Amino acid sequence: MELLGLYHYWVFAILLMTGFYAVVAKVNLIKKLIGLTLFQAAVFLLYISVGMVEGGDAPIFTADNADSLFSNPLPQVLILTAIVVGISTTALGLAIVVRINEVYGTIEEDEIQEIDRR
Amino acid sequence: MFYAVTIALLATMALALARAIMGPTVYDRVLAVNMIGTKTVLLMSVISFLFGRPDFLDLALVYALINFIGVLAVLEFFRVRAYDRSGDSEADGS
Amino acid sequence: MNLAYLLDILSWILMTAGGFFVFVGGVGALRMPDLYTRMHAASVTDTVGPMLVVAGLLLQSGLSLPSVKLLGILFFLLLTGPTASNALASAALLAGKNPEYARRMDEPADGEKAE
Amino acid sequence: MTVVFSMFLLTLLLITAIAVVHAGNLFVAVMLSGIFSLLLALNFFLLDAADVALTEAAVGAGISTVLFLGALSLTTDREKSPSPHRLLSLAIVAVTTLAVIMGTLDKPSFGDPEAPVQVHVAPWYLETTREAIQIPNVVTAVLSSFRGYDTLGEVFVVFTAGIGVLFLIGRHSGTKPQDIGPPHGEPSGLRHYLIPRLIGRMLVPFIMLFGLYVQFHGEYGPGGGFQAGAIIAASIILYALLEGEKRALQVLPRSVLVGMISGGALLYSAVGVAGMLMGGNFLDYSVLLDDPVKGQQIGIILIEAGVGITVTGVLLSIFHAFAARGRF
Repeated sequence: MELLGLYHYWVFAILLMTGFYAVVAKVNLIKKLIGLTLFQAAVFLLYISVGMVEGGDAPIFTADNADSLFSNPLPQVLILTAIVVGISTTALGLAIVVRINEVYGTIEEDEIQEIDRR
Repeated sequence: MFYAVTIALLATMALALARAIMGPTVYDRVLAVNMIGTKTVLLMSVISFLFGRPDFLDLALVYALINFIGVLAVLEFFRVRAYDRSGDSEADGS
Repeated sequence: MNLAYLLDILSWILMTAGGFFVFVGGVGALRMPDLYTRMHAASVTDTVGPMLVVAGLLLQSGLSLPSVKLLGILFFLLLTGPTASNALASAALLAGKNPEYARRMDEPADGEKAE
Repeated sequence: MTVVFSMFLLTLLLITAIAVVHAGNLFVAVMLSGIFSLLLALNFFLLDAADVALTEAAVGAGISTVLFLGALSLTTDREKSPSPHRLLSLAIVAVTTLAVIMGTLDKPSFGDPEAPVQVHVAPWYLETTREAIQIPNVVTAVLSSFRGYDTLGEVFVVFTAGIGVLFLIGRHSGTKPQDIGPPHGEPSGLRHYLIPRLIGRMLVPFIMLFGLYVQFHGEYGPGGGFQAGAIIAASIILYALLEGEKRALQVLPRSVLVGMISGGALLYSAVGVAGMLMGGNFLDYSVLLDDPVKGQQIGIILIEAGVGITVTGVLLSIFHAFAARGRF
């Protein structure tokens, strides 16, 4: 059980690298963007796991949890805004992909480079 | 005893996930997404009682309300694609 | 043997039954042979499962704001679940996927799916 | 027991992520990333982060699927070439994964209340929120008061991303306006699907109402401007899917959306400047009213409103930019 205490972080590591693999190895631009969102999600997960306190409560006061232990609110704040920023930047990436598709007629990276070389 | 329901819901999610990954048609995958959406709503309701924080039912309510949008978007996507490709446009996974 | 105790037992029974139906639906969605039969199995998890689970939770929460929210959740799930299934089935049918196992059944069942 | 549930969900999350990357068809990948988002929200919920789970729910369930499908319908859903350097990348990624896992071995155990992150500023935030701001949701307090600068920056990032999308695909160059829209005079939207349309129309006001509830209840429960903006945008996207994009534009025209994008960000900055004019620091709400606690509360409500307006405007503009390109 001692080692399993780090399971959340291992999941983070594997998830991060799954996203990274999609970004470096895949040729399709939309697939790369999906990989980027996986990468983002892994970072979100890391922050929230770090902020979690065993036996803690969500950091919202109610009438009857005045003196209980609370999880850390700060990572939650950072990630909350990052999720919305993440979808906006993903949309920007998708917009660029759509424009590339209009100009080059393809969204495969190697074909785009082929066209550029001509 | 909330645990029994939670375990049943988690097992069902795993089964639905298996269906989503196996396919074989895209419609099976959409069906699986929809199933997991419903399970998520139920799981969030049960867990918010498990935690003793019923005010977190808001989360389940959000999913109950807007999961539907994804399915409609898929339907619209199929409809648009049916115009684009007059032939058999059924995409298949794997 | 007071009332609260009875209500508790009833709530557990309802929730366990809900969990059972959800699980059965999940197994069906995995094991059934074609898309429409799988949809049929999955619809159990969209209707009976939520009804029983939410009914159990309602007995736990009593008369309060959470129970109003629970009723809202149940209402919207029952509204959107079958609609989504309908939309999906009609999309699949329009794309030319015919139910493979329809001929063994009666004709009205087939007509219903085309709705 | 909760930890076991959490681990199970994390394992499902991993399987989904690998399936997403492995899927050959982009549509399948988008569907699986929908599942990924649901599982991620559940994980956040189990990790005590209700606000974050609500955000992921509001963004992941509706908007991100719609955006990805919109992009797919404008490009293609087939992935053509297999990766050329698959083995090499796989080897590099495996080595890096091992390195990262090595790094985690030095971390304090999961959920340790004595970990360095937990002892530094978090107790101060919890304590000060109780005394100086007096709203129940500490996340909202930190978001909008203690870290107001940070959130202002995030709002401007969202603003910039929205403007960027509008620059890239907001105007349709090349194609004439009459080419846009469905062929053969077919009305756009799901008008022919009677049942989804009826039910969907019933849902639109409820979603919008719930969005407003999340906006104004954000001080007391999970919620706030970011979540509310996403939910309200989702309600209008639902309307656009049902009735066609043009009808949705009649409800909220592009000019209004652009006004919302800049108006929300301006409202946020104006609150900061008002604090300066009344003798405090930038984004110091204590001076807004005579009672510092009331001042903090009114400041938080105002800037949450600004955040909500900007997020709604940006997400809707992005949706319309994609929708107007194709026939989505």
